[in-house]
This record gives sequence, C-alpha cells and structure tokens, in this order.
Amino acid sequence: MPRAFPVSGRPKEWRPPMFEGSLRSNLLTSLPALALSALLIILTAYMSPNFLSDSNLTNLSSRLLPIGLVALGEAMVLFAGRIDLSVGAIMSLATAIMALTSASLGWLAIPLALGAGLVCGVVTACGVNFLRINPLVMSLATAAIVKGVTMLLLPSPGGEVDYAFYDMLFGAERLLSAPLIMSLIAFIVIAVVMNWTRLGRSIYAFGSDPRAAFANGISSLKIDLVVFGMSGMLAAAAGIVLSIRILSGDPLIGESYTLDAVSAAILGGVALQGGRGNAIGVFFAALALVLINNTFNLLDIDTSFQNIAKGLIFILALVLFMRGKAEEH
Amino acid sequence: MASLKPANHSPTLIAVSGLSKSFGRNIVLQDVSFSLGRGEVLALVGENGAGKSTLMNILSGNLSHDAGDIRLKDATYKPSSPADAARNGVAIAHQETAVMPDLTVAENVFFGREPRNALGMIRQRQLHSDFTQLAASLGFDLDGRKLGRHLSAAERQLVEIAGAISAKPDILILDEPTASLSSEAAHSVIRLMEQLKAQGTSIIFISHRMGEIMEAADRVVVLKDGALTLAAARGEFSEDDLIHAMVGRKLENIFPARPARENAPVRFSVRGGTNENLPEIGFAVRRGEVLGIAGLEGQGQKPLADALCGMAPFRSGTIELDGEALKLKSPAAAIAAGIASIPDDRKHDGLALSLPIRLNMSLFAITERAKGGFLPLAYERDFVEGARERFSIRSTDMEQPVGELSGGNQQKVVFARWLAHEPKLLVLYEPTKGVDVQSKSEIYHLVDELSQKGVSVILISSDLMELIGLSDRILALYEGRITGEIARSEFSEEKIMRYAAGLPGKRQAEGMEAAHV
Amino acid sequence: QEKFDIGYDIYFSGNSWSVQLAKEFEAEAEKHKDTVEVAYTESELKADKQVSNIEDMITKGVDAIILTPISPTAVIPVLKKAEAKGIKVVLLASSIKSDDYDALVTVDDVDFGKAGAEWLAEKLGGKGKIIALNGISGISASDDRWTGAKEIFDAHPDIEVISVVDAGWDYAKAKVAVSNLLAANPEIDGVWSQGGSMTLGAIDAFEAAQRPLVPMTGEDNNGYLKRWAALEADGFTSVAPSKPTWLGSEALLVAIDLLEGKTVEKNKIYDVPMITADNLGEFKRDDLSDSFWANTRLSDEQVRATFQD
Amino acid sequence: MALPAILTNAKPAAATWRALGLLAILLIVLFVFSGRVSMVQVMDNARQAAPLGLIALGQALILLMGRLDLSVGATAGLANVVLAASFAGNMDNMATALAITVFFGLLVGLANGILVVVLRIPAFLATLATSLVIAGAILVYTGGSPGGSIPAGFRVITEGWLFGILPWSVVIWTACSLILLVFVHYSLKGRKMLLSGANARAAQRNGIAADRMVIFSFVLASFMATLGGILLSSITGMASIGIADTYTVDSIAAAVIGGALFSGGVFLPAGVAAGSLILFFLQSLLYVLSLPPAARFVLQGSIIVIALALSNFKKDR
Ligand SMILES: Nc1ncnc2c1ncn2[C@@H]1O[C@H](COP(=O)(O)OP(=O)(O)OP(=O)(O)O)[C@@H](O)[C@H]1O
Ligand SMILES: Nc1ncnc2c1ncn2[C@@H]1O[C@H](COP(=O)(O)OP(=O)(O)OP(=O)(O)O)[C@@H](O)[C@H]1O
Ligand SMILES: [Mg+2]
Ligand SMILES: [Mg+2]
Repeated sequence: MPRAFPVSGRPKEWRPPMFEGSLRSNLLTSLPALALSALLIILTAYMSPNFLSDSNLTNLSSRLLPIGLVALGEAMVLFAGRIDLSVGAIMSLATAIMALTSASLGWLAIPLALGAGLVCGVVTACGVNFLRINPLVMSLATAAIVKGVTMLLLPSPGGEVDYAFYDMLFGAERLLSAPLIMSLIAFIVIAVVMNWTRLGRSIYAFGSDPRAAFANGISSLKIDLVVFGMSGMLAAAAGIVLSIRILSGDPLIGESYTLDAVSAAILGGVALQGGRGNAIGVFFAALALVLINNTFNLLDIDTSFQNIAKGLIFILALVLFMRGKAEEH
Repeated sequence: MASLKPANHSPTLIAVSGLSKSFGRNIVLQDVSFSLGRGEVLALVGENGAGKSTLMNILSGNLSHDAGDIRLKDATYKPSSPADAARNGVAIAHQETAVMPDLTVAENVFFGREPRNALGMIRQRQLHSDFTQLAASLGFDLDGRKLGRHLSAAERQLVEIAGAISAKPDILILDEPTASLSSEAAHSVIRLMEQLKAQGTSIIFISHRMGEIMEAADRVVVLKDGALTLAAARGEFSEDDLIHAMVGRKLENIFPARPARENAPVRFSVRGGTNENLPEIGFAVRRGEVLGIAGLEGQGQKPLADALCGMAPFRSGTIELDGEALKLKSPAAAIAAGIASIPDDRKHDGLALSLPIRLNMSLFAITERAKGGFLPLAYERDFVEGARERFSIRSTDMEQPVGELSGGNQQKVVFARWLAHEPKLLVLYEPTKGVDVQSKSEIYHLVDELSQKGVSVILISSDLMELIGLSDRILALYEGRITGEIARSEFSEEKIMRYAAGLPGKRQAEGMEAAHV
Repeated sequence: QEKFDIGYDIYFSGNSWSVQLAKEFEAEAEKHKDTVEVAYTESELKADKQVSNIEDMITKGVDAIILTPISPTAVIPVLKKAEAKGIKVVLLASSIKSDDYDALVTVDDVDFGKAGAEWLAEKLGGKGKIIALNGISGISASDDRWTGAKEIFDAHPDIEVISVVDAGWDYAKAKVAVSNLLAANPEIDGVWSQGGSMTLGAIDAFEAAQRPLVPMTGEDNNGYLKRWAALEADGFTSVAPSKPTWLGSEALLVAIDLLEGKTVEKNKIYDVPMITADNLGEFKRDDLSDSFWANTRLSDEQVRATFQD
Repeated sequence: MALPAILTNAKPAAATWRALGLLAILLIVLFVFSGRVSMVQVMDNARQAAPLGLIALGQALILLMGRLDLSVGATAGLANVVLAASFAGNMDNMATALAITVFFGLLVGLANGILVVVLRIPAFLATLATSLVIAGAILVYTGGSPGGSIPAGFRVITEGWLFGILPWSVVIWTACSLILLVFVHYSLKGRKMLLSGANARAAQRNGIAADRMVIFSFVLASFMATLGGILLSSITGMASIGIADTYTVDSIAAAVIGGALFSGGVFLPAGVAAGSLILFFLQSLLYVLSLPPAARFVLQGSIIVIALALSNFKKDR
C-alpha cells in the first residue's frame, strides 16, 4: 500500500462547503429567488387585503403554470450550457395546434401538440449537434421557422379550444388547484431527475465542461436531444395551458415568454455558462415574475411606470444576485 | 525500424499496426505499430507534437483513425467514443483536462459508475464513502466533496488518475500523469503504477521525464513526427537512445554551463511582501542571476507568481527594482516596469487559443514601435517569422491558430513574446511543464542567454532537475514563506526537499533579508 | 355618495391610434371624476396578460370593466366570472365570440375594409391591378379589414390583387415593400391600404420611383390628410375610412349608464365614418400634429398635450 | 503566395467568402424570379439595409469581445425618438439634435459597460435589462405617442445619391465598415481588443486592460446602434415606438451569418455587411414571389442554418 503523500500543503482559499456534494451547492443557488418571491408576497399581502383571497391565489397559480413550465424547460437547456430561444415560438405553435385540432381530436390534440414541441426540440438539437451551430443562433433559426409554420397554420388568433378543458384545468377556485399541483409535480420531478440520476448528473457535467464530459464518456448528442427535447415539450405544454386559458390559438402569444423563461431561469440561479443551478430556484423565480404583475395591479401602480419599474427590479435583482458572474469564456 | 519482439513477453493484449491519422493536410501519425502485453508498462516518448496524445486519444475513443488496425484481445477494436472504449476496458487519464468543474471530486471519479438504488437514483452518501475508501487505497490526499473548479493542477491530475483506475480497466492510459506533480507525488504515482501492474493491468504512460521512464517502463515506444523511431523492451535502451530516437541526434548539454555571478548588484527585491495568500515574503535577485524557488505543490508558488506579475498584488511591503521603489498594482504596471512573466497555465493565462500565432506572439514586439496607434506590420511579420525559426516552433505558418499547436510549441509562443524587448526581470512559473527535452533544452539555453545579458530570472518550479541545472541560488518556499536558501555549491535534491518539507533551513527568518541576497 | 369603481384595460400603447383611444377615455373620465374612480391596467397586446389584468380587477372588486379584447375568445371565461359577480362589462372597439358582456361600442373592421375597397373598385371602374397593404397578420383588426376588402375584390373579377403585403401599419416598412413591388411590376393601378402611415409610405415610394400616383385608400390620421390635400392639385384621389377614437369616451358613458341602471343598447356598432374629397377640409388640421386622428372628441388643447410636434 | 504584411492582416476570412457567396446566390435567385435586377435596385436595397448594417457592425464588435448586446434594437429606437423630438422638424436644430441623440446612445453603452464590467453581470442579461428600461423610459417620456419629425433637409442622407449611383447611406455604411476594419485590425487598440476578446484572462495577465476594452466596445456598439437609429429616422422621417425592436435579433443573425463567433476574437466587417444584405434581399425576394409573410420567417431561419452549416462543414473528429 503506498503511503499517503501531501498533494497540497494546505488549501488556503477553500473551505469544505456547508453541505455535501455538488447537489447541495446547487440548492444554494435557489436562495435569492426564494428571498425575492417571499419579499413580494409579504409586501403585497401587507398592502392589499385581497392578495391572500382564494380567488387571487388561484389566479396566481393559473399564471404560474405556463411560465413555470417554459422556464423549467429553458433551465434544463441552460444546465447543459446551451440556450433555447425557440420556446416562445413553440408555445405559439402549440396554441395553434390546440385551436385547430382539439375540436376534432379532443384529448388527442394534447399529445399532438407535445409531439410537435418535441420535434422542434429535436430539430434544434440536431442543428447544434450535427451542424455544430451555436445553440443561441440555431434556436433563433428554429424559432423563425416555427413562427412561420405557425402563421401558415393559423394566420390570426382564433380557432377554438373546448370549454371542457378550461373547466378541467382552471375551473376550481381553491388554493390547491390543478395548475398549482401540476406545477409542483413538474418541478419536483425535474429536480429529482437532475440531482439524483445519472442522466441529471451528466447534464450538469456536460454544461460544466463539454470537452471534459465527452472525455468521460458522455454523448453530446444524447444530452442535446434530452435537453432540447424536454424544453420543446415543456414549452408545448406551456402553450397547451395557454391555449386553454385563452380558449383559442394565437400565433404570436408565446413571443414574450422566451425572454421571460430565460430571465426566470437566470434569476433562479441557473448559470448561463451551464453546470450550475437548480429547478427549485427556477420555481421561485417564475413565481416572482408572476407576483410582480399582480402586485402592480393590486397596488394600482401607474401603468406607464410599470415597464421601467420592472426593468429596474430586474437590474436590481441582477446586481444583487448576479454580481461577479460575468462570463469570461 | 525496430519492431517489438513478442517472444519473451506476456500474452499480447493490444496490438496496433500501421496506424495513421491526419488533421487536414497535417499528418500526425504515420504507420505506427506496436503491441503491449498483459501486466506491462509501456512508456510513450516523443517531442512535443510528435503525436503521443493523438495516439492515446485514438485508443481511448476521443479521436478516430484514418488507416491501420487495432486489435484488442484478438478482436478488432475501433472505439466510437470514450464510452465505447470504457466498455472495452480501456480507460484514460487525460492531462488534467477532463475534470468537470461543477461536480465534486467524488462525483468526478465515479462519473457514470455511481452507486444507485432500486429507483435508479444516485446514492450520494455511498458515493462519497466509496470515494474515501478508494482515495485511501490509492494513497491520494483528496477531499471528495471539493468541487472540481476549486482544485489545483496537481489535484486535478490525481482525480483523473483515480477516475481511470476506479474503472478497473484492462488498459490504463496515463497522458503525462506526473507533469503537474511534485517529484515526491510523482514517485508515488510511479509506485502506484507498479502496484497496478502487479494486479495485471496494462499501462501506457506518456512522460517527458527521463528518470521516470527509465524507472517504470517495461517497454518504450518513441515517436518522432508521427512515425515510430524506436520500440524496445527494458534493458534494450538507454536514456541516450531515447533522446536520440526522439530528437534525431544526441543532445549534448540539456543545461547550459553557467559561471557563478555572486558579485553582481541587486536588481530586484521584495521585503515583507504580504497579501491574503502570502503571510510574508522577502528575497532579492541580482542582475543576471537565476533565482530558483522550490517547494511542494501549493506552498505559495502561485500567489507569489501572481504578486510578481501584478495579477494579485502585494498588499504591503516594499518592492525595489534597480533601486527604485515600485508598486506592482497590475500586470500592465509590472510590464511597464520591465517585469515579464510566463504563467504556468498557458491555455488560460497565456494564450488566445483561437487566434493566430502571429497575434499571440507579437503584441509586445510591436507595442513600442506603433506609430500614432498603428502597427508596424512588416516588422511584426519579420519578428514572428524570426521567432518561429529560432524556437523551431512546429506550425504550418504564422497564421495557424495557437490552439492547434502541441503544448510544448504553445509554450514556446508564450516565451517568444518577450523576446523583442529584454525585460529587466523574467518570472518563470513552471516554464517547461509538458515540454519535451529538446524544447526544454532550447528554453534553458534561452534563459541562460538572457541572464548573460543581465536579465534577472526568478524560476518557480517543481522540477528539481531544472532548478538545480539552471539556478544560481535556490530558495525554499513553505506555507508562503521562504524557509531556506541554498547556494549553488550546495545544491542537492535531498537538501532542497528537506527545506521544502518545512524542516529548518540553514538560516532563520530574522537574518533573511540580508541572507537572501 | 359612493363613486363607481371602474377598471379600464389599455390594450396597447404602441401607436398613436391606441394612445388617442385611451386619451379619449381619460378625458371623459376627468369630466366625471365626481362619479367614477378609474384603475388602469396595461396589456401590451398580449391576450394572456389581458386575462390576468381582468382577473386582478375582479379581485379588487370594481363595479365595471372596460376593455378592448385582444383576442375574441381569451377573455370569455374571465368575463363570465365578472358577470357572475355582477360586474358590468363594456367592450370597446373590438368584440368577442360570446355574449358575456353588457355593451359593445365599436365600428366594424370588416366594414372598414369594405368601405375602402368599394371606393377603390369603383374608382378603377372594376378593373385593374392593385396591391394591398395590411397591418400585422395575426391581429384581428388587420385580418378583419382584409377579410372585408377581399370580399369586395373577389366580387370584381377584373380586379387582380397582385400582391398582399404586411407592413405593420408602418411608414418605413410600407415604403420598402412598395418600392420593391414597383420594381417588380410595371403596372400597378391602385393601392388598398388599411393605414394612413402605410399610404404615406406608398406615396413616397411612387414618387421616388417617379411613377405617377394612382388611387389609394388611407385612414384619418392628420399627417395623411395633410399630404392628401397637398397632392389633390396633382390629381391624387383617395378616401379615408375611419375607426374613430371617440369610441373611448363613448365606452365610459355607456358604462356609467349601465351602472346607473339605465337600459342601453347592447351592441352599439357605428357606421364607418368616411372622409372623402368632399369633406376633407373639415377634418384636416394644418395647425395640429401629424400624429393625431381626425375623428375625435378631444379639444385642441388636449390634442396638443398628447401629440406635441 | 506570400501576401504583403499589410494585406495578411485584412485577408478576408473563409467565413466572409461564404457570406458573400450566399449573397451572390440570393441575388441570382432574385434575378431569375423577378427577371430584372438593376444596379439601381441593388443599391436601393443596400440603402435601406444600411441601418441594419450599422447596428450589426456594433453587434459584431460585441461578439468580438465574446459578449452579446440585446439592447441595440432599443438603442436604435431611442435614437429615433430622441432625434425626432429634438429636431422638431427644423433643420436649424441639426447640430443639437445629433449631439443629444449621440449623447443618449453613448450613455446607454456606458451603462451596459458598467453593468457588465464593474458589476460583473453577464452581458446577455445586463443588456436585456437596459433594453427593458429604455423601452419603459420611451413610453413614459412619449406617453405612447412620440412627437417631432425629421426635416426633409436631413433626409437627404438616406434619400440622396452620390453621383446619382451611390446612396449616401451606403457611403456612410461603407465608411463605417472600413474605419472599423482598419481600427480593429491595424491599430494597437484594436489588436488589444482582438486579444481580450479571444481570451480576456490572458490579455489581462499580459498587461492589456481587458475590462476597459469591454466598456469601450459597448460604448462603440451603442454608438453604431445610434447611427443606425439616425439613418432609420432619416428613412422614416418620424418617430415611432418599437420601430427598431427586430434589429436586435436581426443584427445577431447578420453578424453570425457574416462569420462572427460567440467565443469572441473574430471581426469581419465585410461578412457582417453581406449578412445584413442577405437578410434584406430575402425580404425583397418574398415580395417579388408574393409569398405570405409567414414564409419570410421560414426562409430566414433556413438561411441562417444553411450559412452556419456551411461554415462548420469540414470539421472532423
Ligand atoms: N484537432 C487537431 N486539429 C489539428 N491538428 C491537431 C489536432 N490535434 C493535434 N493536432 C496536431 O497534431 C500534432 C500532434 O499532437 P499531439 O497532441 O498528439 O502531440 P504530443 O506528442 O502529445 O505533444 P505534447 O508532448 O506537446 O503533448 C501536433 O502537431 C498538433 O498540432
Ligand atoms: N481546437 C483545436 N484545434 C486543433 N487542435 C487542437 C484543438 N484543441 C486541442 N488540439 C490539439 O489536441 C491535442 C491534445 O490536446 P490536450 O489539451 O489534451 O493537449 P496535451 O498535449 O495533452 O496537453 P499539453 O498541451 O499540456 O501538452 C493538442 O496537441 C492540441 O494541439
Ligand atoms: Mg500531448
Ligand atoms: Mg502534452
């Protein structure tokens, strides 16, 4: 048995983390988003008597579901060090598919829309993997193509989604409503997969350093297919929810969700360079985005200042949470 | 061409025949054949860019080959990916490149082989306790919970090795496993190799250190320009044979003969230099002197190098250069004062890998000659072409991206950068890490040449041979302090190691400032 | 006496028409500030955001909601909820595919499209090649107007629509598009446009290409009316159907009537006001900004405060 | 074989040739379908592509530094609003109007630079945040309906043609491209930008103030976006909200089609110009073929994929 030898004299800069493993170090990234949403809840609840009413909480969870799902998908892509700017377009496509087919296909429209989202994700993954196109640009290209296809399918808002879907999803007005339960399930499942399975660890590892990950036997194609596929499907799921919420399709409705999804993921502690972050943080960040609008409305904040206020809150959050994280290759 | 006689050896495990590989028009491997038996150690030797890493990357599934045939356990072997190679019992420890920064040490080591429960979920505790066990059995002093991004070069290297070993491969490939290790740690790795060999593992290792090769290798394969120039079994080759096969000629003196220079005036001194990572440091260098700084890994070499080049300045203390007080607040300030430095991590700190050799090399050469903010392009070209020739930098032309060069050639580019204007002080931090003998020798002679012209050199290195061969005087560094000084006449490996291990040196701290001049 | 709480959702404030629509409402609200208290929200042309805004108005417990539906279906469920709580709902300038509202105040966009198309078809004697400039596909105002126009053009077999282009109600985009079309087509006899700025762009493109102006339809924004008047001497003919912004003030009046328990006509759909060569002089205001829309109840001062030049 | 030193520095990269090739193919297709492509028509398209071209040049500078600027569209839009308001339709105000507009542009660039360098916020997010604030500020300032107008005298820069064959805006665009080409590839400061862009850490360690280069590049990019906004205003003659929003994505697409890399260290103005023209001619092609607007998106997406797939074609393992 060779004897132990000192490799490093005494590590000075580094102390063992509070918790064990990279899992725990990832959990810590959720704290800022948690703090932000807690702050908003306390503030609004204090200033508006209606905030904690059942109907308002139900409304909040209905709004959380679409942004939560799409942000979750985006986060998975970011964990792998990629980025997906096509999620908004995919959401719109899903609303169009729902609007055009749910009347004739009924429930089958849902797997159809999810499948379409999957296909979009696979297209992006193939471009990134086989053609080695930068994910940001490749997903922009996918977004453009998907948008075009959506507008060919459904040039203007319309079509119809059966009211039965609406009743099913948003009908009940109680705290533990279907949207809230669905959000929780989605986030918990993804959090578990990311943190406790080989697949999840491979995604983090790949995001952390793709070259090293490849050398350790990870297939980049598999990672790309999984993350972009998931992101496409989750975006489609978000689109389905949205189409049920507006009872129709809309070829442009998803557009603004792309940046919202990226913002939520980043505010939730996911590193743009990949490898770091946690689904839990993304959940709270998505919640914070939903809360901000609700707060503005309930507290009667002048509409013309809402955008500036949002921008400033965003910058403030960035300054507080993202300081020192600038990318430097 | 020598070929390996399989006769007096254990049964052949892997046989490579006629292997060729090129990148574009660059032929990197040409008709290479050799074989390796079960439980044997094969050393792969060659100059920088000879094709060693490429060959190993082919065996480990990181690259594919163009022509030739590999047979593993009597079956054709053409791995499509590292994962495929692993399934066939081939594991590689890259030269510290494959540690994943956001995973812990333990997760890195067991990556893809984590213990799981019935649901397929990873058992985190088990993982870390498995690791503790493995580390103990290998004799590695590693904290399994530390994140990859916090590791030192030496620790990364050990993680790589531990990971490869834990896969229990039939063939273990170690690409320059000892390059970042102190000599003591390197010895332990060599002992570990012997132990694995005894268990029946076949090992292929790459090294530029002749001592290790002579000590550990059952056979050697020497590559020159991608072709095999020597394949021999233990006892059939000498160090000189290896060098001859690598370089194509005999290397007379790797180290320059240096006259003593004890009376030159002091050029540069630091007194009471401190910062977060350096408790207190003081020393002085004479004009034209090469001052070696020895120490075990992580004793403050990096903070010292960073402080001297202005990246992580001293917070207090006085620095003098040619009698003038100086503040090294930034790299720009250090360079302006005439202090040049060669970082140990050339890929991150030294080079813009995607840019051509020309742009990487010429910045300082042309800076002072720029007129009205514009560049003297003809001068630049001449300078770069001249340097390319002088250092025999292996490249297609001066527009080739530096990232495509082998490690040693990259290092030469970093070196060449400072040639246009002789600095007053040159700080070298592991200047020949992963550099072949030939280039090493060139670099040593260059350092000597500069010092002859009056440039003072601070050489921070973990390579004892290098320190002894090149320095005029050696200081030992321990826990961020200078713990001893050895004059040239008293140089010995043993003495340096004693001081470096923190054992009391000849002179104590009080008299240090005077003593170190 | 308790004031009425009214929620007004500004569907968009990205162009001068939508801005003026909201201003008309605000001006009317100012007149009734003793009886009504207004809370504003803003939907930025996003149907889902509008749903959320209406939900929040219900949460706050307003007495009436006034909105311009961005999508014909999106707000249906939430308006049902409002109805269930006894909140009065007034739709402004755009309708929905159900009758879950108490009043609708608008001008029909299909009629708007038809009006211009009929004039153009007549002007061309039912024969010729024309191009169509739409707003943004996917937005109902744009699609409805084109639907109306297309119906007319389809009824005239000798009128050939050689190109239908989206120019985003934008001067620059229209100018680029028309420039390209002029280069590609030696004969263009008329331009059907559904926006004043786009028609301006088309005019400039014709002039830049040194092609004689053809009959074009426009809209009632002041910049266009001024240009039209200036070109009349050169024989330029046009017509400007209008979707009046005073609908904004009308919506508030209807809401107040509803809250006071008066009966009101459920669907108040006004005829499309038309500006023609005959009454152009009455609407064109040389002393006011190009951005302002002629069919307004705002005072000149209010217009000047909103659109300074 | 051996080029003079002065030329090696500016030798068009393979990516530039590829972008130019694509542009040529597009022109041929356009010719085949419309049957008549005159030089005047090409120049007229180039004239209208100039705003995008300038904005994309700025984006390319940021990409050179290995960052991304998502605020260029908002900055150009800001220039449009500010210019129209401060011109107020009167040619006498030209100097002040231009000065104020450029001032605001530089301010945005400085803000971006400070957020990225001093506060160390990832550029992607920092510039996204500034674009939100700019959009909000424009809404508050204009109340949704921006005022003012650009006097006809000023509109000569996009409507006037030099010698009747070269539109002024094309002259401006070409001049900016050349100046930046020379600056980046022939000046010391530009060389330092290249090195910092390719590896900021190494540049810093070798005495280059890499951080200052980043701030500088953001200021320069915002300046280019402001110039683009000014040209755009000259084309439109008036202010409108959100008019330049699409330029953010288009500028990234143009730069990337022209060979810019996200990893930094590449600056190819000719490629960027080709990229901008490609996006513009694509639009023309759609009009000529009278395809539905939806087709534009499909084509644009496809051409980005094709351009980039070509550039990655020969990489081997
Ligand atoms: N991906 C690649 N593309 C182009 N050329 C390459 C590539 N990889 C390696 N090379 C070239 O192949 C040659 C052999 O490189 P290799 O890394 O195998 O050398 P080496 O013997 O390991 O050198 P060192 O001792 O410096 O590690 C070098 O000239 C290098 O420039
Ligand atoms: N992007 C690239 N393009 C071309 N060649 C590359 C590229 N990246 C790496 N290489 C080549 O691949 C080889 C292996 O890379 P690696 O980083 O493992 O170097 P190494 O030789 O093992 O390490 P060292 O440089 O320390 O000797 C190098 O010789 C390098 O020339
Ligand atoms: Mg190597
Ligand atoms: Mg090497």
